[in-house]
Amino acid sequence: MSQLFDITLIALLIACAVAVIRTKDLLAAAIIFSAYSLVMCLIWQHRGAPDVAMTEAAVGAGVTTVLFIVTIARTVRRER
Amino acid sequence: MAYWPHWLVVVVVAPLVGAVLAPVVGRGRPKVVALWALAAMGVTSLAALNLIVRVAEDGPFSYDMGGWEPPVGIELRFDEFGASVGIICLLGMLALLFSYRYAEHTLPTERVPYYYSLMLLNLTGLIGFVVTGDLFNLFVFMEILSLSGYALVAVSGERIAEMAAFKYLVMGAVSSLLVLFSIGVLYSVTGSLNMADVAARLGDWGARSPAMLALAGLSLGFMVKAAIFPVHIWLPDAHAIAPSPVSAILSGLVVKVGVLGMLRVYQIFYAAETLDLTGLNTLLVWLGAISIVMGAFFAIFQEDVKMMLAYSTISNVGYIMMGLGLASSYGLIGATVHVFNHALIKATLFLSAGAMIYRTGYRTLHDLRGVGKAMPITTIALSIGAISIVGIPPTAGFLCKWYIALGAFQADQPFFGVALVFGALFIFVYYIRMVNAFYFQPATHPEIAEVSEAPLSMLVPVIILATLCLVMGILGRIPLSFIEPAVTRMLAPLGG
Amino acid sequence: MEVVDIRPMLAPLISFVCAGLVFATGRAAFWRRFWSLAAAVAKLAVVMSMLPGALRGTVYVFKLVDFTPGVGLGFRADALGMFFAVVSSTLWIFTTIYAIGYMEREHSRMRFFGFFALCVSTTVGIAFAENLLTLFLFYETLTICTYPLVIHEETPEAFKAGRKYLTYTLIGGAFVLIGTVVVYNLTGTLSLAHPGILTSSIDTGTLGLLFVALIAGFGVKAAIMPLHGWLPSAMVAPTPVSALLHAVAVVKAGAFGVLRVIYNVFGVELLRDLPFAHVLAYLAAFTIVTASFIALFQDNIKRRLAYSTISQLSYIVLGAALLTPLAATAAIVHIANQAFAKITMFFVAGAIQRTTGKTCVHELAGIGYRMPYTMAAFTIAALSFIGVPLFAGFVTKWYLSLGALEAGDWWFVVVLIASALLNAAYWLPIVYLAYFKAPPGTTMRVAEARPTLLVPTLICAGYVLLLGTTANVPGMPFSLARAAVQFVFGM
Amino acid sequence: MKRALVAALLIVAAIPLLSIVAELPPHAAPDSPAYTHVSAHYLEHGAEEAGAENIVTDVILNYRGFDTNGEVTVIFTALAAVLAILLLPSEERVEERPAPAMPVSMVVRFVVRLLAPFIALFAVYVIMNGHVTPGGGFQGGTILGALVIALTIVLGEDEAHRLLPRPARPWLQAAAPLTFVVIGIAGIAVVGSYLGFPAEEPWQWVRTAWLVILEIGIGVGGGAIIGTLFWTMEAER
Amino acid sequence: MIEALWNNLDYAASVVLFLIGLYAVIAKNNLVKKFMGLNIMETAVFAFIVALGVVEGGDAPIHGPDAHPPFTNPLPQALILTGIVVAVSTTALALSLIIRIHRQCGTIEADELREME
Repeated sequence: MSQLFDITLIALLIACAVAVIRTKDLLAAAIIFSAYSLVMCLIWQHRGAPDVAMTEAAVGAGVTTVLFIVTIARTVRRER
Repeated sequence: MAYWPHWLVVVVVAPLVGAVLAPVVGRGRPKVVALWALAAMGVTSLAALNLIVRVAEDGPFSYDMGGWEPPVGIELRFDEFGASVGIICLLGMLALLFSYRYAEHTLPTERVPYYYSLMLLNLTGLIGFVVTGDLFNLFVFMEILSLSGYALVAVSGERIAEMAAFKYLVMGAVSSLLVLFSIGVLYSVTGSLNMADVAARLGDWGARSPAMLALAGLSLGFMVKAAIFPVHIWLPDAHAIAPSPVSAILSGLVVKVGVLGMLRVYQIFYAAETLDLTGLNTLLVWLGAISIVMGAFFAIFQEDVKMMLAYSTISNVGYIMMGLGLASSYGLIGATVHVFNHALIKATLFLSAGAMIYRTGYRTLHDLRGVGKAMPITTIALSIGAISIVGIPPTAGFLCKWYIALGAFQADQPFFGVALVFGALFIFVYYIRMVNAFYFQPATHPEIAEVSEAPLSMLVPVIILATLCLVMGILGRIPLSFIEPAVTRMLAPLGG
Repeated sequence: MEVVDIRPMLAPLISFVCAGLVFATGRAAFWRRFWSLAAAVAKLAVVMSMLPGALRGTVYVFKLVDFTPGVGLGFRADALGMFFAVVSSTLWIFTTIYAIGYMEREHSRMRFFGFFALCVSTTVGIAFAENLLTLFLFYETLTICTYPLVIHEETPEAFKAGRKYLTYTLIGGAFVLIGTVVVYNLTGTLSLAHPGILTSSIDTGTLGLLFVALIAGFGVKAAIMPLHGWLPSAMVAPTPVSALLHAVAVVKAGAFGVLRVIYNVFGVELLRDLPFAHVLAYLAAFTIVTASFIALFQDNIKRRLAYSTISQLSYIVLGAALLTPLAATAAIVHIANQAFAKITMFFVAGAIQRTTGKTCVHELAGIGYRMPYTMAAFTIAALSFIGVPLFAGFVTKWYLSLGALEAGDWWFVVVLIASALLNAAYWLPIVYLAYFKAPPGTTMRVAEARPTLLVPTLICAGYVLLLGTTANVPGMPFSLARAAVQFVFGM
Repeated sequence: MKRALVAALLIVAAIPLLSIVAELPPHAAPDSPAYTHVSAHYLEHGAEEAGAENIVTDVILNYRGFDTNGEVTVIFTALAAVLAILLLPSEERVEERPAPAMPVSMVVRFVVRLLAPFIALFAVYVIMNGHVTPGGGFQGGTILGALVIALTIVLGEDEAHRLLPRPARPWLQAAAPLTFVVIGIAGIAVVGSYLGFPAEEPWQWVRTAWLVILEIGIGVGGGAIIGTLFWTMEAER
Repeated sequence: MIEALWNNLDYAASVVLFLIGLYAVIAKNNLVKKFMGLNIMETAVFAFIVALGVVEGGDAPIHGPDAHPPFTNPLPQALILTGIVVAVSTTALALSLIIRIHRQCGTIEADELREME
């Protein structure tokens, strides 16, 4: 059961990573990146690393995404 | 003689405090912040001096952070290679002094404190990198110096500065990740992060391939930092565009992080005796040789003075890598001494070129013709640097060439000795162009004759460095005898 | 007997300090001249003060810091080194006086005199080098210091010549460096204090490559064919520079290096068992004849002098390569003989150019009437080169022939005779033109060169005579050469 | 073309990499070197020796405190870097600001204002309790930073700038490394080594106090830096 | 090997993510995208190192009244906390550079920037 949960999360993680790269809309990519971080955060929580999970949630999903969005707002939204 | 043990902390913490307080001290007072930065480096230099004296008398020593013995806690370790802290402090002081005018005139007042802050952080990172005995701590300091390095490249605000910085950042970040990944691998097979402890436990895990992977990752990561030939592409733009005092630090010191990192990693793997390093050594020697030639080759086609100097850094790191890869005692001695001497020489070159650019506003050889008459002292310093970097005796550069060539013959690889000596000639080709332009060819811009000598805060560092280039050629034995025991210790497991 | 004494270091140091003073104060003509002359005299005095001791067999040694274990910056005035030092510091005085006159209206005189002094400093450093590394150090410095002199004119042609000069000599320097490294790696020492430091225990292939590297390295400056290409091009430099390059400093440094390699690095004993020296002798013989032959067709006086130099330098190399005491004596004394004669010729060429503006052989018709003293000096030098008895060149040829016979290679004597004939063929026409071919319809008035140009010329010519007539008088350079030979051959 | 090549190369590179990671000590095995050497010491003695029940906090602030000292320096470096690159000269700063790119709805504004004190309280809780529960200085600091960001979006920059008074700003930004240096020097004075904590019987409350001070320093510094980073990048037009 | 990989699934996943990120860094043209790739690489390395510290049935390493061993390895977690901060610092710097590049050159596509040089 736990194994299955793990595999599902990892598959989701890789899917998110591929989606981040394939999405042309940078804003969407940034949001997917945020989701990727949250999945990662779930995995870590599940692995018994709550400190890291919490940091990743705050920094990876939060601050990094905000910074990406600010950048995209200041530059261009679509990749060519 | 008893020594106050905490100098080893001071040497890292003093520039750090200087850096974080620079914005507090320097708000709206760019002159004060320069003095503040110099004072911070002064304290650091004092600490470095104490440490060097101590290591010369008693040999290597260490400091347990928080009183935790390694491998539980972090250990700072100061050995003979650590004496590079001395040159870091020296160059740091001189570059800061040189920055005084530069920052005042080129940067907006608001950004000046942050410029100094970044300089000091960079030096903090360098010093920490050199003195730490813990792999992860090494990574942390490497990040401090890398991040500040990327920013310092961009700080000039010139047109392609940001692009150069970004290129530098991406490659640097990837290489840092490789290093971190390899540290993780080493940790997984040894359970420790302390370098000495890792070395002792590396053989315990049955499979060798993880150690090999770690070695490969660390080598590749540090090669990118050292800008060895195929992964050098970030260097020329970054070093040429950066403000001259920054270029001096980047070319003289930051690039050496790759080399010193390599040296430290090698110490681990040599001591562990689990892997045969011959293959990697052969690769290093070849890459070193190719870097020498390619660096020189590209430099020949440059018109921009600082671009030339940047390419010449690639060549010179090639020397060092070759010396490392030869794995003979003379080769290693040559390599380590070249780490010191190249720092001196390249700083001389970049700072004197910077003084010329500051005064004239031109940066190509063609535009700078005839500057030798207008700025005699600066130009002489630049010529001394040029002669030195080619390795003409009796300057600092010669000794390294001599030792590395000797190391090649000692290691029974005469081809590389010959390649090295003739590679140096190749380098001479573009330096002679430079000297010709500055001294012997008629000025392109007549107004260049009106230019006055560089201001004192720029001239003093340049003079000191040029003098050292000469003095270290004659007294080169001093750093050498200093390094020798460390090299012997390092090579001891090889039976050489 | 070895004595620790600062004088071997003092000698190069004087010129070095002089260079510094010239750069510091040399905008004023007076100080420039004053320092140059004072240093020249002081240096000669220092060198000469060691001469009596050197003749008695005392060797003055002075060691500074070590570069690498056992090898450091060290100075050692043995007989061979003293010989070279005496010649170069004597000639420096004359060249300085001459240069002051010659360069009167030139640009960048401070630079000229500064680097001039540096060149002499390094030359004496080469003479007194205690080990191969110190020798290399000064050898390379000499290359760098002559560069600003070669391109002094700052014309495209001069830059081209300078580039060529650097290319040749720096590649030569690289060879020397490699050779030095190998010697150190093989033996752990680089000292030049012994008659040979290599031993036959090293395999022949390595020794052969080493010999090639070292001889090629020094041979570039000694202009052994086919490494001579830089020398004729370097003729674009001002005449005192040519004099310095061809008679005193650069080329002699190369030849001296060859002597050191043969006598102190390999040693006569070792080389006798190996075929390399013989090959070198053939190469030298080839150079002697070929360069003389090329000289025949040169119209520019200085170019003709250049090829003559190439030919004459190979006398030294040949003498060394024959490995017999008599030939060695010839090789060493030829350093002096060639130097004085060749410098005389360059002085003459320069004086003619400065006084009349003529630079080619065919323009010299009747010049003997106009500049009788100058041309007399020229004639003396020419006769010396041909090898007429009573002139310096004869001494060389005599001993060299004896040495060749001693070595059992009689046909080198043939080479020497051929060379003498060729020398006659390219020098005598000039003398003939000068004295017996007055251009029709012009009455020639005597219009000699300036005294600063003329006096050094005459003194040097006088020396040529002196060296030829009194070679065996004790206290002359010849006895020094003999002392050196005795040391080298263990006699 | 280029992309296909890169992808192919990377797939080729994946094979040796995967085969090597397969040879690493088995995942999650309790007898792996990583678990039995240094970490075993931490887990066994951490709580008594280092003073926090959360062993991760022990490692971060005590055993490997110097790493964290470096870490806070890294984020300060990022701040200095961004300011050195983006900080606008004062003469450019006075010009009138355009309206926010996205108008913020009433509801959002109200909710953020309402929640702000609670978020701040939560951040303080995370910071102060880092030594007993998951979380700690940096996590709390990030929450503070996020709060600053949210308030900036809602209130506009000028209002939000008041959160960090200008004269105090450089001090706040430097808070984290400075706290470390101060505690480090206190360690030299009291225990005799940099970042040393007193562990003997009656002084354990000092140790706890120092841990909390460090957490607060990291939290305040981290929050200030993240807020400033956002402002600086956002102000660039 | 497949079985070993299956056991070391976390490591394998990290390697795959690392390479996906590397692909973006090398092959993507948009600088922001490049940097997203770099962030993926970073998290991959972090995941790898955290995975090193996992223990069968391990709990969060917090000694409390109701906590009981085995605990997960705290050291890798501590390292990764530092690592995450380093990553966000790098990101902030890189994004500021991208903003500046956009202001100076009007584009953030690598090939267009190369043409401008």
